[in-house]
Amino acid sequence: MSNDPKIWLAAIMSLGIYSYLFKENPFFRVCEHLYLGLSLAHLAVMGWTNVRDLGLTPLKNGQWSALIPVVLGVLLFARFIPGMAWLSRYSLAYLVGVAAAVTITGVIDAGIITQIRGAIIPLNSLNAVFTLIANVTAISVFFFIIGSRGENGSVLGNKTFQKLIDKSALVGRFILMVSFGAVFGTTIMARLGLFIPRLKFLFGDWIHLIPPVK
Amino acid sequence: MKRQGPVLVAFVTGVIVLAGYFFNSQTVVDMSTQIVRWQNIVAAFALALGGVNMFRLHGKNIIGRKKNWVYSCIFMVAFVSYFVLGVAKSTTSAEYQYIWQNLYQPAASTMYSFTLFYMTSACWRAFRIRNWQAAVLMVTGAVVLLGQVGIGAAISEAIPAVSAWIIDTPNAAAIRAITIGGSLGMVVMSIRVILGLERTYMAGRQD
Amino acid sequence: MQQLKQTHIIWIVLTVAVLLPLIFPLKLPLGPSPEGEAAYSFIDNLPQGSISIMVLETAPSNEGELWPMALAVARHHMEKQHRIIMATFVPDGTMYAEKIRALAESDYGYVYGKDLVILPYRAGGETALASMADNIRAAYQQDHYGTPLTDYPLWADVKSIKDISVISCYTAGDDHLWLARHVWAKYQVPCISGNIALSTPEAIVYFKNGQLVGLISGVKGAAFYEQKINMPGLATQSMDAQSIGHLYLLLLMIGGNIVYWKQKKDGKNGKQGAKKNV
Amino acid sequence: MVQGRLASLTLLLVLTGVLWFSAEAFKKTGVLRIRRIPGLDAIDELVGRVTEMGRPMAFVLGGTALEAQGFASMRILDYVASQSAKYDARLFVVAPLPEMEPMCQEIMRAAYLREGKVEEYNPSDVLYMPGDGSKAGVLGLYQREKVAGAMLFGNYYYESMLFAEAANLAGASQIGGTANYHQLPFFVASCDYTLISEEIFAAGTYLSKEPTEVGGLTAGEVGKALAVVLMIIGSLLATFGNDSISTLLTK
Repeated sequence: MSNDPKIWLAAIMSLGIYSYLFKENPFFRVCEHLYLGLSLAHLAVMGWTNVRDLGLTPLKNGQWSALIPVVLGVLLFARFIPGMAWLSRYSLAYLVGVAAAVTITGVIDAGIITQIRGAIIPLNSLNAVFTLIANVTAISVFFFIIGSRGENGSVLGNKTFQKLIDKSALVGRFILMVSFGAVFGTTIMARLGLFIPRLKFLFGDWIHLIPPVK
Repeated sequence: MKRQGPVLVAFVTGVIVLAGYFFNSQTVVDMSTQIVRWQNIVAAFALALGGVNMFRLHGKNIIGRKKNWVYSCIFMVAFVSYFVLGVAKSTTSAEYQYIWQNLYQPAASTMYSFTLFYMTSACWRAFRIRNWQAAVLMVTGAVVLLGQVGIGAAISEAIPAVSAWIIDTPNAAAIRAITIGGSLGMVVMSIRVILGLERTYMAGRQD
Repeated sequence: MQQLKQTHIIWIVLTVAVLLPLIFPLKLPLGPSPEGEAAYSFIDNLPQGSISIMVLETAPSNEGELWPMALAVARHHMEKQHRIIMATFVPDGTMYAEKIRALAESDYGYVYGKDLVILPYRAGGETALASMADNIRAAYQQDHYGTPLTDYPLWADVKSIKDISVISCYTAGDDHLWLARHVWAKYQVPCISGNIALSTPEAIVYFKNGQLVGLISGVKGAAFYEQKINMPGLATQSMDAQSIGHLYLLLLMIGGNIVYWKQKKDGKNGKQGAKKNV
Repeated sequence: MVQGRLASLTLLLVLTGVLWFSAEAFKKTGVLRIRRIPGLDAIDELVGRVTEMGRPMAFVLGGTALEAQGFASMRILDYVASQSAKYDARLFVVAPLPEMEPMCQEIMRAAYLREGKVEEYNPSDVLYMPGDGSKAGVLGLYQREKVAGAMLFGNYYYESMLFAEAANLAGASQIGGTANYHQLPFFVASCDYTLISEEIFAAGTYLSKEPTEVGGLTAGEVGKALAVVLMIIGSLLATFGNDSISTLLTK
């Protein structure tokens, strides 16, 4: 067993949190609130460091343009003041406006154009043909208007075409399910990946049951 | 002022950033990078919002001596003292790092490892083959699951091979479809935000 | 109460099943990983002195998967004497960067400022990464410790993102997409994604499109990388436990379904939940 | 013009144009030609089944921030609330964010008002359960109220598995919907019906009939159709050694 107080501290904290799995209890509550306080404080400190380095320091050095983001940032907190809450909309508008434009610049090429280009392949093997069919049918699952036969009639008005879309969407759903299966299978590794290091800490670093890595 | 102003802000910033992406003009590119950089500062302020929210909530608990106010005290002490430590002595100080390494880090990683436990009991109780879609999912899931780890290869060499093919071919096609559809959705939503047609971010009774 | 007891038994068995192979390793095979191989050989072929950026999006919530791979790639860079810049867009990232710095200084004789620099955390996620890509010198003026970056010889060789030989990320989020969008699409700087296994079904498409030059997937990818650089570590050690854990969950799923179908056949199932759907 | 961004700009302009014109067209005609989302039929079926059994149902919203999925989900809630008011099925709503609670209450009240049963609406049926604490709260709700049907919509993370199991313990049927692809497998495996990614937005648009949303949906549809056409023609041409489509896309 370890005699390092650091390890003991971390071990007690871990056990406190795990105790919840058996029953909600005061030990867990203490650890939980401690954790919550620390994590939010850490976020706030990191935010503060950014504000200081990117906003306040330039201001001190006479770069007045830094006033704009600092004011917008302060306005975010206007939502806590009754009657002034609408001021925070300006900051939100700035955040969402920039985020929207950055999203467009990001995904329009990488998420659409390059994806289409990636799907264009010479059909010189069975696998290539299958890939194209899979690509096309999977997209057709999300044809909501072209595939419509709703109460207001169809857009294209051709029965054969609609049957084709229906069939294609059915195959597409199959492809999607195969993909979700793959996601399912890989998720377990992610979840175990969180638990195993905890076990290694508790049974290795703390009580020395697991041999250390060479 | 209360509604048109913010819409204008979103429109102007959005259009400048877009112009900076598509066109070569140095002035526009400079403005665009400046606007994006400012956004990071505003986002840094936003980090504190969660803290302020919880600070108010627990503060009310303590003042009103509500149920479990003792735990709120623990939150307060942890929050305030760690924040002060971080601001006064910086995050690179030994004290700050000590608390991060030995209290925060173990608590956080333990908390997140709960997901495995939930998943394990859900495997036993909730993941059922109810229809053909679930059947397809679970069969491919089982193959990929085994293909991910050594035990799959130990059972049969074919398992990792099939698993890799599933991830490479049908899965890639499906994800590509979802990516194209999702990206189009994001672009369209962003256009609506920039043009001021989507204003849900202004929701709430603030007028 | 009965149900709760059953749940606890399931969990206790899980813990024991995963713990045993950690104490008594089985040494199961690992299998190939072409995308991990691509990442390895790309880094391996970079000349000495190349500058790389490691984007450490690591946090306690995902370090089990991401930290071993970040460590393995960092070691590889150091073996090849590449210069390393570490950046992060999550608040916890710098803590891991400091661990890498400590290792670099103690085991590889790296000098901070000359061979390695830690950039401060930046809020804003995708937009922060985009501003790094667009103009790295404007986006960062000081390092993580508040020293002006112009004081460091390493920074003199970084005029723009195009001076970087490779950018790798270690992420449980969408950084691999952000790199493809803002670094590869705009500036053609090669990118490698180290991501949690769960993101791989998505990231693999970007690898196949050529938007990423390499991909390290979860603990398995990390273990593969550790073996490539001949330094078995955290990931290699946990692979057997992963194997048993996977098997246990699979058995639970099969068992659960057998019970379900049996109940359905006997008509004991309280609800008619198994109706057919489209 | 920056080299290599012509295709992107063209696409962006086309999408904006389609969005605008189809929104205007919808404002004039009011005719919506859209496939009925099968998930909505499943909702009707679930409401019917719950009514027959005389037990309540729960609508659990997911999310860590108020964003697009949350709004689409609340439009679906609007529909579910109407249906349950119509058939006298008791509906519990779980809101994970403080901003969502008043919104959900308003939606519920309006729905009961539409069905002329406003006096039957009980505001305390909308529960605010934030953060990780909520996970246990939902479990308790299912057990206590003997919930027979559960609907999970929104920006879900790992809690999808926990709720799935809880519903199973309570013997409740479930319908799920999210655009987070990493949670979709768990919804498909544990729910009787799942709305997959874009379907929740389409369902939201179908139910809200807001013109610019209809325009957005149409624009997305045009984009997808274009993608399919380019893929097929491009691949056929590439088979015969002609890569003009790929080249066009790099322009």
